[in-house]
Parts: sequence; structure tokens; C-alpha cells
Amino acid sequence: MVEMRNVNKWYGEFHVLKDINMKVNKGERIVICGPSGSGKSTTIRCINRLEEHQQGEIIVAGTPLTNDVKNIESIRREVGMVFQHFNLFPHLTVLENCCLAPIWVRKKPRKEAMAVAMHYLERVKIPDQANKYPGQLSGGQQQRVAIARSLCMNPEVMLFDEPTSALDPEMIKEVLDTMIELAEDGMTMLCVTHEMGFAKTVANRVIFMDGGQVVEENEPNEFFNNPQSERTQLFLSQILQH
Amino acid sequence: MVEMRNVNKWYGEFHVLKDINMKVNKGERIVICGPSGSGKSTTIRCINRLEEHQQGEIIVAGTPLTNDVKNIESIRREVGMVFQHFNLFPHLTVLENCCLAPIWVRKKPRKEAMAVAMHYLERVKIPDQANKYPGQLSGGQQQRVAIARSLCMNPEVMLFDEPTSALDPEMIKEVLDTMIELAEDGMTMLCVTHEMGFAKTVANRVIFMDGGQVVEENEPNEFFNNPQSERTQLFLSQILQH
Amino acid sequence: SISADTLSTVKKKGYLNCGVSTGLPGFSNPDDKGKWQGLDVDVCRAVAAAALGDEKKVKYIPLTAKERFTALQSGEIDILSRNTTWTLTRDVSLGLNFAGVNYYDGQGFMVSKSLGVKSAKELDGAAVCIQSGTTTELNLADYFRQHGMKYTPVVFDTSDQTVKGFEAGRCDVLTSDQSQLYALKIKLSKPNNAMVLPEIISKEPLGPVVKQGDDKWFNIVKWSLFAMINAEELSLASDNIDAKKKAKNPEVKRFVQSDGPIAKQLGLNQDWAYQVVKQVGNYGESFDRNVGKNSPLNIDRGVNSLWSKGGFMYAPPMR
Amino acid sequence: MIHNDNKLPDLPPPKNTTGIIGWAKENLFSSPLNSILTIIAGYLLYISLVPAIEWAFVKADWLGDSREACTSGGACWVFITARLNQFIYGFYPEELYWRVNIVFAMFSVLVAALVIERTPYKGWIASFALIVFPVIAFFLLYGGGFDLKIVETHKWGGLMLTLVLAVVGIVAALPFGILLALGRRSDMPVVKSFCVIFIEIWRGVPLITVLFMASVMLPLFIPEEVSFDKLLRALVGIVMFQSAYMAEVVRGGLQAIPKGQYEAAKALGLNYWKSMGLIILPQALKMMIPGIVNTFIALFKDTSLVLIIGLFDLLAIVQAGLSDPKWLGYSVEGYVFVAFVFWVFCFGMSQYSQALERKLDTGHKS
Amino acid sequence: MPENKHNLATGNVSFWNDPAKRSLVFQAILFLAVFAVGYIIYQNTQHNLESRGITTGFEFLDAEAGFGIIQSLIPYDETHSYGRTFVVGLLNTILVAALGIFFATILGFLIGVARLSHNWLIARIAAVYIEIFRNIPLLLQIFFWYFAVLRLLPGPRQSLELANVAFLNVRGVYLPSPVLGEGFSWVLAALVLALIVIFFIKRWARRRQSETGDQFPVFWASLGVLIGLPFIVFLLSGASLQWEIPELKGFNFRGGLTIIPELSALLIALTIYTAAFIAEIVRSGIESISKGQTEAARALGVSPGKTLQLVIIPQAMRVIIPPLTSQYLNLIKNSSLATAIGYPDLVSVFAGTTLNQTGQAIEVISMTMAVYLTLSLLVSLFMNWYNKRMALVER
Ligand SMILES: Nc1ncnc2c1ncn2[C@@H]1O[C@H](COP(=O)(O)OP(=O)(O)OP(=O)(O)O)[C@@H](O)[C@H]1O
Ligand SMILES: Nc1ncnc2c1ncn2[C@@H]1O[C@H](COP(=O)(O)OP(=O)(O)OP(=O)(O)O)[C@@H](O)[C@H]1O
Ligand SMILES: [Mg+2]
Ligand SMILES: [Mg+2]
Repeated sequence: MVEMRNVNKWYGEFHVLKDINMKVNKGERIVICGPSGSGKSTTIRCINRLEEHQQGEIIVAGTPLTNDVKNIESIRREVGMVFQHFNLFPHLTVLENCCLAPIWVRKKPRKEAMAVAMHYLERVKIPDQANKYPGQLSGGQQQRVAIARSLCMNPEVMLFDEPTSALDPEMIKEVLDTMIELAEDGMTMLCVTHEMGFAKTVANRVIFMDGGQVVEENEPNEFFNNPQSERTQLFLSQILQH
Repeated sequence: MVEMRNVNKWYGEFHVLKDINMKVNKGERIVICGPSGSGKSTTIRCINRLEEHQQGEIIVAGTPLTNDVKNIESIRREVGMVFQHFNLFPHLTVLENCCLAPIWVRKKPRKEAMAVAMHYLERVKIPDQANKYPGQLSGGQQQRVAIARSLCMNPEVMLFDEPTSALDPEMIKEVLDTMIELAEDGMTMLCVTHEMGFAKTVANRVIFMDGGQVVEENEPNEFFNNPQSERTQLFLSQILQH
Repeated sequence: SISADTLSTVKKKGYLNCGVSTGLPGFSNPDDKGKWQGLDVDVCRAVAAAALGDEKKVKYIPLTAKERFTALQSGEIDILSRNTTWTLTRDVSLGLNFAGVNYYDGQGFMVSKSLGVKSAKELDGAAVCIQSGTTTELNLADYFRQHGMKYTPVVFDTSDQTVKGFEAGRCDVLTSDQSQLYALKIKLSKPNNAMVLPEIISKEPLGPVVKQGDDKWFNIVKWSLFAMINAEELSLASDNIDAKKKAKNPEVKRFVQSDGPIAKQLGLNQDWAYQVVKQVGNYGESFDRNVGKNSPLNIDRGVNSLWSKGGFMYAPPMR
Repeated sequence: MIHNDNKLPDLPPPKNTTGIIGWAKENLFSSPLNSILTIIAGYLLYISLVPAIEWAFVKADWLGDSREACTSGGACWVFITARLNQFIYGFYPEELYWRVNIVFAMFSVLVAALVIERTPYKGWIASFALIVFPVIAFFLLYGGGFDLKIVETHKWGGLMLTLVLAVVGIVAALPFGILLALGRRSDMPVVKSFCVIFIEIWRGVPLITVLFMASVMLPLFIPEEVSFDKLLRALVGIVMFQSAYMAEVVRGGLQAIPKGQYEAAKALGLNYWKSMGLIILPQALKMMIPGIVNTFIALFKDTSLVLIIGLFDLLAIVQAGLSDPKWLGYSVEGYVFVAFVFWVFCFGMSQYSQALERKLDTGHKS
Repeated sequence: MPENKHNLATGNVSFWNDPAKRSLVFQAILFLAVFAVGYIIYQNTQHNLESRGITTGFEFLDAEAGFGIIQSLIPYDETHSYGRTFVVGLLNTILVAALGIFFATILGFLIGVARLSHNWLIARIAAVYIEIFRNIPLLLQIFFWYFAVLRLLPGPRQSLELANVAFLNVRGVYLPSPVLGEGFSWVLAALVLALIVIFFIKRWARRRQSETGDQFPVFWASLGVLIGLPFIVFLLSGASLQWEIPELKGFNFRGGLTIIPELSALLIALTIYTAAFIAEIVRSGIESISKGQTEAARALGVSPGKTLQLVIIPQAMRVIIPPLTSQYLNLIKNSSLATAIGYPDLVSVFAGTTLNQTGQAIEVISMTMAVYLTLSLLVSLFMNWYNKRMALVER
């Protein structure tokens, strides 16, 4: 589904991504972790071209990413993304948030779009909030709306960038539950997160990044119990303390 | 020192304080607790007329509170108040914060005011911060400055409105210690707080409020070990859990 | 209450507030040192010389056409000397008194030579540049209506802007008092491409104005102007008055040293008329210096000659 | 399983993404549409800028004292240089220019001291600038005391008059503005409605009608015996007008002060005026500086309107110069010069206020 | 209980120390002071007017004006009254202000968006535009557009022309004007019909979208109908619409529609000046919307144009409208600078010529000020209403 080959990226003179190689197959669930500033967000944002890479190849759903606008738009249609800060549209109701892209991008009939939206809102367990505005919802609810909004486009792959780190502890669980369900349904997922419990439960592979490179990549069990690299060990010892 | 007789207060149509009766003698230390919105802050703010009550009598240091400006001013001079959010004056140094009222209200010579201020800053253990601005201090230090600022006016009574609830856990202790010392020196104190440890240590009496009424009033030991009212029991069970 | 006596306030202040134009070459215009000069300015100087004995004791207040009457009514200025036409309405309903005429003018037209127009009657359909708030504006409307012609009024705030508009080709014709036309013509970058049409469509007697209700002050202004005109008639000029003072001519004698109670009744010093001529000069001098043959405007004396030379300038005798 | 523990080196970015080429690709030609826009814009700039620069600099004449010096066919800046004194000082007597210069110098030093961040004793300097300096400036400019010859205000003009109008306008409007703002926030209905009406009326009418009223109608309102200077009357109009705008700036500043500050001041026993003067206003004024600078810019530009009532500010005096028969036909140079002077002042001030705004912004977040 | 809850705890307070009473006294004093000042001014004015022999009252409005006005939206000539000059000036003010607001808004939005363009050159040009035009006095800009630019235009005989029906020269822009003949009411009826059709197109397009998902180009279709339908009816009905084509007669063009250069210059200056401020407002409005909003829209595959239209602008409007309102008010007030170049607006005609011919300063100036106050008030009311509506939709 997603393949990165020797991807390099610079911010000005600063080398953020160094020779990233990674391959995600259909139905796989990948968790990316690593210390702050290691390039996790950048990697994931390169996949749907929110950032541009300068060297190497990224192939999403068989299409290589190029500068072609049509290309980028078609890829974005296939890739859903959930952000740390939800980024819901505050001037639209929950339902309108979910229908916007299907109507204007997929050109779906409004009726159909609304039906699909309601379906996914039910799936994330907040159909009753459909006509409220995002400002009236709790953080957890907002993040679930954001997930539903992405799902409405029927993406092949879902990207998550620390979806729970802006949430209060009580709300983290409801969002993680939603994501676990999604994983169980066989969605291809790439998820940046520090929730190691989540990683253990659903991930097929865990990727550890540091200083812009992939340092280690392994099965969750191996990764947590038998980390190979020193940096991984250090990171895990810090993160598992609490 | 402070006496409230059948005090009633409304915000618009909303009855916040219902027939409050309370008597605080010189040297007594009273802790007021209760669930959020129960009228604790309102009660305490009525005492130095930051809020106006509409029925009943409040007598502070022998003077009944009326609309008389002179009267209010003289009472405010006798009553010190410490707020949840410190409310230090950010454009003045710590020392200037402390000297301001003595100079402009008590008309003390600047030198004397400064000497007094230094005395109290020493007492709250931050004489070395005297020439910094509030923005440069930690929350705990700021709250201690706020206490010193009130003390500089030589008040007969000190009111505290949740003085520690905006502080990080490490800093709560340093503020509580300051307050305990103050109590030990015999200051008359009225303190809204959820710090039950503090209440047990220093309070002569604990007053429990709910829904704008005084529900229970008792010695700390009795109050904590043998609460009479159901509401108190419920409240204590919630609050003592953690 | 008695409205304050202008002469005594002026004497108390020690200077005269004189309303002039914001800039009309020949009539009132600051030179590059900021010194005010012009025919209208000379009236102010004459009054100052008569009333205060010093022509320099004048404070010039530049006014736009719009402001001038209100400024006088409100007492901001003591005398308005700003090429103002004497009309019935102004005399009667604005509470003003015209103290005489220092320039007989008439409204005329200036056109570009390339237009090929020889008479104002050919101007049907023309765009006309005018200065706002003047009698010119009314005369123009009357003239075109009377001759069954149409026109487009292009109205500007100051004469400066009017010229600029004319020069930019915004209008075919510039209309104004003839004196001004000459003054404005030299402001054009190519003065020779423009010409003034022969028609004069109105009478425009211009003169200094004072407030109503202060006859004493009215007299002083009036007679200061008359003194200048009479001086020319008597051939008294700033450079010869000291010499002629000693002459025996009784009329001159009366002029330079008005005996008896007259000066006192006027509220002035005995030598007031002498001071006017000595410091400012006679009317002819003033004319030549500012608008006539010694000035860039080079306007012909024409009707502004003395009555004795076929013009309209006629001052009552000073006896 | 992948394990890769050796640290990769930081490489320099590929050539075509850095340097001029990379920059141009990213910023000018990132898409076909962008490329077209770039080319069109570049062409337009080329055809307008080249002749303009040629006119203003390459072919311009700078020095001389009459129009004969202008021979190169470009701009004739001689007109400006020859009359520069008049443009700066108006009709102020030449031998007394030193008085104006002293005021200019003091003013610059004070402004510099207040703008530079690390100046000590800012409060004292500010009070000096607001209270003592105006008195000194008045005596220097107008004269009267200390054996200084009086220079009537009708001789003032040019840049000096522009500055006097703008600075006096803003400084005098400040206290009125504060009072009006306090009044508008008061809970006394009469005071409040009076202030609201006052503010809204002055903000609702154009400045030129205000100036016109001040210049010709004000004398009708006051007793006949009293008369005051035309400049003063223009100033009265400007100050009234400006204080309404200032009041709104002050109100914004007052609203930004948290309620806790009022309460703390009250709880310490400070009365209304003391808590305003010692606690609230010092904090609010600091926050208002950008707003004040912005109103100052607006006022500074608006001073050019006084030409409509016959005062010779910078614009008016240049226009008067343009009608000098000796210098006909140089109006473009004149207007460009005035525009440039105004622009330099306004641009400088607006950059300062924007910098301050940014600083206050981050200051609040941290 | 709540009925007697007011200040029962007041007790006996000496009069001067009771803040409520003190404030009453203070207010009474203020009221009296304001009243007294007003009265003194009134007295002085009365006295001054009398002693200076100035008549007051509004009778002068009925007198014949006797001067011409270059542009009037209603029939006017020299024989009309001064009262009529007031209306003429007022309408001219409203004309230039309304056009100014319209164009300044469009230009301001364009420049504001250009300021944020990814194209460095475009963004720079927009920034330079803003910094130049908002830092130069408007009066100067008006002079520039009028005197400096006017000079460059050809005279009437060398007019630039378009297809021999439209002309541009130093006297203005001359356009053909329609002369409505017989049967033209059909065309007007068609225009009304077009509006109704557009309404239904909108509804139909929405329904079709709901059912099939196809987007219908509503805007272009509406435009087509709005222009096309009356045009077809016009052709079919054979209505006699004649165009009055401006013709060079004597000195000037006659007939047709004339846009005088005073109006153009004032309008251009007002537009360019105000647009610089509006651009800054638009920029900061758009920047106030967090980058996350754009990213979220892009991540959903929404195109940049649609992102701006559907996500950014609707949110930015909330931030933009209040300062935009004050720019509109400024523009209205600034239109009074018309007097500097002789555009016949209210200040120039009524507070200018009329005032000067009649000398009724107090009446004329107060009428003028009242007009501006009313206009400002109306615009604020409208914008507040609009802002409230926007806010309601959001929350
Ligand atoms: N727009 C940008 N311009 C320049 N540098 C950037 C930019 N965005 C990110 N960086 C830098 O790139 C590096 C990688 O950033 P990235 O956001 O990918 O880290 P991360 O692993 O997601 O960290 P975190 O856990 O804090 O989100 C960081 O050092 C960051 O400072
Ligand atoms: N200014 C006000 N206007 C109207 N209602 C108010 C106002 N201030 C407080 N209230 C209401 O009065 C009630 C009592 O408020 P108060 O602040 O005294 O509660 P509290 O016991 O201090 O609660 P907390 O523990 O949250 O501080 C609350 O329901 C509050 O919503
Ligand atoms: Mg990140
Ligand atoms: Mg509370």
C-alpha cells in the first residue's frame, strides 16, 4: 500500500529524514515511535504530501508521488489523516464536517454523503452529536468525529499523528477503543503514538525512529521485550517508567 | 472579629447565600469547604465587600458593613485577602507590590513601608526575590508574595480563597507551611480550601457549605471522623479518596 | 451690549487681523520669504499705518472663499481685503459693510488659443473651470442662461487648483474676474498659449469689507483707502511726500497734517494720512508695484485710472 | 526486523533545492500558474520601475537655486532643495531656526529614549516628555518668556507645523481619551451615556467638517471679547476629534486587564482613583502603545487636511511653492517629495507598532 | 423574598459616604454642567448672531440656488433651490461612498489573498502596495490621481475610443446610455422572471446534487440567465431600445453617460487607499485561522480554491467584519475630501458653495454633520446585524 524508498528530506539546511525505507502492506498496522523531533510527524506527512520530500520515492496505492496536482489529489483521496489537534471545522456541524469532502471531492450526492456520515458517526459512537458544532463537544468526542470524517472518504490507508496526546486521560481510552475497532476491521493504519499499550494490542510492526532515521523495526513483542539498539532501549526505559 | 447574621445574597434571581450565620473570634482559624458552586467564595468575598449582600448583617472588627465608603475602606484595611490566582501587580517588583498599600492607604513613609515589607518577605522566606518582578517567580513564590503583601497592611483577619488550588503539587507545600506558621502566630484566619491535611492541622473549626447554606460546622476531629450530615459524608468520601 | 469697538481692540492688541486670499498673485500672495504682497495686502498695510502708525503691524490670515465671511462675522479678522465683490446681498444680509472699491473688475473668460474661439458667445457646450463660492459662479450661470447656451461647471476650491484644472485640459474655459485671469495666466507653464476673451459679463467692484455696526472702524478703513487715492491725485508718493510736506499747497497741507478735530474724531493721529502714503505709497504706486507695469502681471490701468485720467477711481475730498 | 544502529551523517540538501535556483523554483515557479503570474508581474514591474528610477535618480538634477539648473530631463529636485528650509520651517524667521532645531533635537532624543527598550527610568522620561517638554517646546517655538522674541503662529508652517499639530493632537487627546474611556465603562448611566454620545458623534463626522467648524464657527460660540488663535482653534478641533478615537484605544487597553487586578486593588483598600492610577492604567497604557501609535499615524496623515482651512502644513506649503511663477511645472516633484516625507514617518511608526504588537502577543502567551 | 432584596443591608449611612448617593449627585452635577455649557454656547451664539446681523433659520433652503452642478443624479439646474443642492450633494456622496466600498472590498480581498500567496513575487508586490498606499495621506493621493494622471489623458478631440461608442479623454469617460423605448417593460419583466428562474435553478441544483452528486455551475448559469433571458426577450419583442451614443459636438461630447474625472479620481484614490487597509484586515483574518484547518482540508483532498471558499473565508469573516466596518465608516467620511478636487459631494456643494452663497454656517454645517452621523450609524447597524448573523451560524 505504502512504500518509501531511500526518502530524504531537508528543511532548509537541516536534514530531517535520512534514507527512510519502509513498506506497509494492505491490512498492516504500523506504529511509529521515537523521541520528540525525530521526524515521525514529518515522515507521516510526507505520505500524503503535506510535506514534500526531496530525494527518494514514495509510492502510495501503486501511484508514485510526484508534483502532479491530479496525482496528489487522487492520493489524498485514498489516504485519511487524523491530527493531534483534531482540526475540525468549527463553523460546520459535525455532520457537515463529515459530508464536506465526500460532496465536494468525491462528488457524492448529499443524501448519500449524509447517510455514509451517519454510518461512520454511529461506528465511532456519537450519532447523537451529529447536529452539534465541534465547540460543543469534548476533546475525545472531537477526535472521534475527526476519525469519522476521514473514514467518510473511504480511504485505503489511515494515518494517525499522535491522535491521543492532546486529550485528557479519561478520553484517551474512548479514542483508542475506536482505533482498535478500526484495526480489527482490517484497515491499513500507520500510527505515530506513544501509547505502548495500543502498540502491543494492534500493531503488526513497530518502527522506532531517531535523528531522522529508522533505527529499529520489529514485531511488537520482540520490540518491547528484546530491543536491539541502545537508543531503543533508552527510549523504552524512559517511556515505560510511568 | 467577624460575624455574619442571617446573610442572604442573590445574583439576579439566583439565591447564592441562604441565611448564613457564622462567628469568628479573634485568633480563631476557620476552614470552609464544600462542593464547587456552593457559595464559599461568595461568602468570603462578602466579608470585605468585594460582593454586596442584600439581607442580614455582617460585622467585621466591630463595624457593621454598610454602604458607607469610609466604613468599607476602613474594613478593607483590617481584612487581608489572598486569591486563588495571586493577582500580584505584574508591573511592580515584589517589594513595590508589598509597599504599595501601606504607602498609599496607610500613608506610611516609604522607608518604613519597605522595612515592614522586607520583614514579611523574610517571614515567607523569599527576601532574596524582593527586586524581581512577579512574572519571574514560580507560582508558589508568587502566592507567598501575595500573603506577604496582605500582611504588610497588618490586618486583623486574613481571608484565603483556595490559595493552593492553582499551584503545582510541589509548590502547595511551601504555601501551606507559610500558612501554618501564620496560624501558629495567632492570626485570625478564614480559609476556603480543599486541603484537608491543612484543615486537620490548624483549624479550630471546619464549616461545610452546600447549595448556599452552612450544612455543618464542627471541630476538625469530629468533622472528619464523625460527620453528621449525609451531604458531608458524601463530600468527604469523594475528597478523601485520592 | 455694545459690540466691542474694533479700533480700541486693535490698538490694545497692537496689530491688525487682516483676512487675505490664500494666494492670488498681485492681490495677496506670500513671497518666498513668507512676506505678504499685493494690492489687497496694501489696503491692510494702509489701515495699519493709519490706525497704528506702522504698516508692519498686520497679521495676515489667509482665507478660502468659503471661509471669508464667517471669519469676518465671527470677529476672527478685523478687515477682509480679499478681492471680494460688492453686491447687494452681501451688503444687506451678511451683516457686512463694504468700505470702498480698490479695484474695478469684471468677470471674463480665458481660453486656450488653440481652441480658436474669439468670443464668449461661441462657448456653447464648453466645460468651464470656476472657483467655488464666488459671485463668478452665479454670473456664469446667468450669462449662459441668458444666451441660451449650455455649459459644464467644473468647480474648484482655490484659484490655484482652478488653474491646474484648466492647464490639464479639464475645461475649455477658465472664468474669473479679469484681474485674476491675468494673474492666473502667468501661472500657466505656457502663458502665451492662452488668451483672455474681450467680453466682460459682470460688474465686479472689489473692495475691503468690515463688520456692520462699528461705524468708526468703517470710516477708518474707508478713509485709509481714500487717502491712497487722493494722494495719487495730489501727486503725493512715498518718495516725495517728505519734500512736498513743506510745500505751501493747502490741500497737501491738509493731507499731511490734518488740523483740527477731524483726526481725533476719526480716532487717529494727526499724521495718519502721511503715514499711509509714506509707508505704503499712493494708489498708483501700489497698483503699478503689484499688478501694473512694474509687476509680472502687467495689467493695464484701464478703468482703474483716476477719474481725472478717464477712469473710475474717485475719492471724496479730504476736507 | 530491521536494526540500524549507526548514525547516518547529515548531508547537505540536493543542489536544486537550495541556493537561488532552489529558491526560485520553490517561490516563483512552483506551478504553471505561478510561473505565469511571476512572468506577468515581473514584466509589469520592469516597465514601471525602470523609467521611474531613471526619472527619479539617473536623470535627476539635485543642486542649484533656480529652474535653470534642471537640464537633465529627469526629476528636478532642485525645486525641493532650493526651498527645503521653507518646507521644514514654514515662514519662521530664518535667524530663529535654531529654536525650532532645539525642539526637533529634544523631540528626537526623547522619542529615541522611549522607543529603545533598555532605557532606564522610562517612566520618568515619559512624564518629562508629556509634561515638561511641551512647556519648553512652547516657549522655544512661540517665544514670550526668557527674552525670546515672539513668533506668531501664523508664521509656523511646513513640516514643523505638521509635527506640532500631530504631536499636540495626540498628547492632549490622551488624558481626555482616558477620562472618556473610564466614563464609558462607568456604571453611572448619565456619565456613561454622555461619554458614549460624545465619542460616537466625534467618530461619526469627517475631520474636515470638524476643522471647518473649529476654524469658522467656534468664534460664534464663545463670547465676543474672547478670541483665540487660528492654530489653537484647529488644535481644539483636532484634540476633540482625536480624544474620541483615543478613548476607544484606551477602552481596549482597560478591557485587557484581568478582573483579578481590580479585585486585588480593592481588597488592599485602594479607592477607585488610586487603583486606576497605580494599578490599572500603568498596565493598560503599556498595552495601548501600539494602538496609540496607530492613531498617531492616522492623525499624522490627517494633518494634511488643515490646508483646507488655510494653514500651511507640509503639503500646503509645497503646493504654495508650486504656484510660484518661478517654479511652475514641477508639481510631480513636489508631490513626490511630500509623499516621501509622510511615507518615511508613517512607515517607520507602523513598523514600530507592529514590532510592539508582536512582542506583546508573545509576551502574553509565555 | 426577591422583591425586597434590594439593599436591605444598607443601614444608616451618612449622605456623603454612600456611593449610590454620591454617584447620583455627581451625575446630576455633570448633567447640569453639560446643560450649562450648552446653554452658554447657545446664548453666545444667539448674541453673536444678532450683533453681527446674521439671520438664522432654514428659510434659505427654499431660495433659488442660481449655480450649476456638474453631476447630479436627479434633475437639477440653476433654477432649483438650495434645498435641492443638499439632496444633489447627498446623493453624490452616497454614490461615491457606495462605489468606493464596493471596489475597495473587492480589491482589498484580492490584495489580502495575494499577500499570502506562495508566489514570492506576488506576495512582495502586495506587501509593497500595502505599505506604500496606507502610509501616504489620502489627500495627497487624491491630488495625484486627479492632477498628475489627468494631465496624461488626451483632449476631447484626440479621445481614445472604443468601437466609436465609448470614449475616454481628459473630460471623463463617455459611454452610450440606453434610451428606454416602447415595449421595454417586457424586458424588465424578463429581468424579474430571470431572478425567479435563478431562484429555482439554485433549488434544483441543490436537489440534483442531493440525488446524483453532480455539481452544477450555479453561478455561471445564473449569470447566463440574468443576462440572456432579458436579451432574448428584447430581441423577440422588438422593443425599441436606442442607445444614445456620445458625440463630439463643439467642444465636448454630448449625450450618453458621462463619468466625470473628479468621480473617477476620487473613487480610485478612495479604493486604493482603503483597499490597502482592507487587505491587511483580510490577511490577519485569514492568518488567524490556524494552519491545521488548511492541512485538514488538504488532507481530505479538497482543492486549494475550495479550501479557501468552504473552510477559511467563512471562519475568517468573523474576525474580519468588525475592523472592516470601521474601514467602511472611514471611507464614507473620507469621501468628504471630494471638496479638494471639486467632485460635487455634500461637503463640496452644500457645505461649500451653498454655505458661501447664503452664509448660513450653523445650519449648513449641522445638517452636513447630521448626514454623516446618520450614514455612519446606518452602516454600523447593518454590519452589526450581518456580524450577528454570521456569529449565529457558527455556534
Ligand atoms: N516547517 C519546519 N521547518 C523547519 N524545521 C521543522 C519544520 N517542521 C519540523 N521541523 C523540525 O524537524 C524535526 C522533526 O520534526 P517532527 O515534527 O517530524 O518531529 P516528531 O518526531 O514528530 O516530534 P514530536 O514527537 O515532537 O511531534 C524537528 O527538529 C523539527 O524542529
Ligand atoms: N458574578 C456572578 N454572577 C452570577 N452568578 C455567580 C457570580 N459569581 C458566582 N456565581 C454563582 O454563584 C454560585 C456560587 O459561586 P462561588 O464562586 O461562591 O462558589 P464556590 O463555592 O467558591 O465554588 P468553587 O469551589 O468552584 O470556587 C455558583 O453557582 C456561581 O455560578
Ligand atoms: Mg510530531
Ligand atoms: Mg470559589
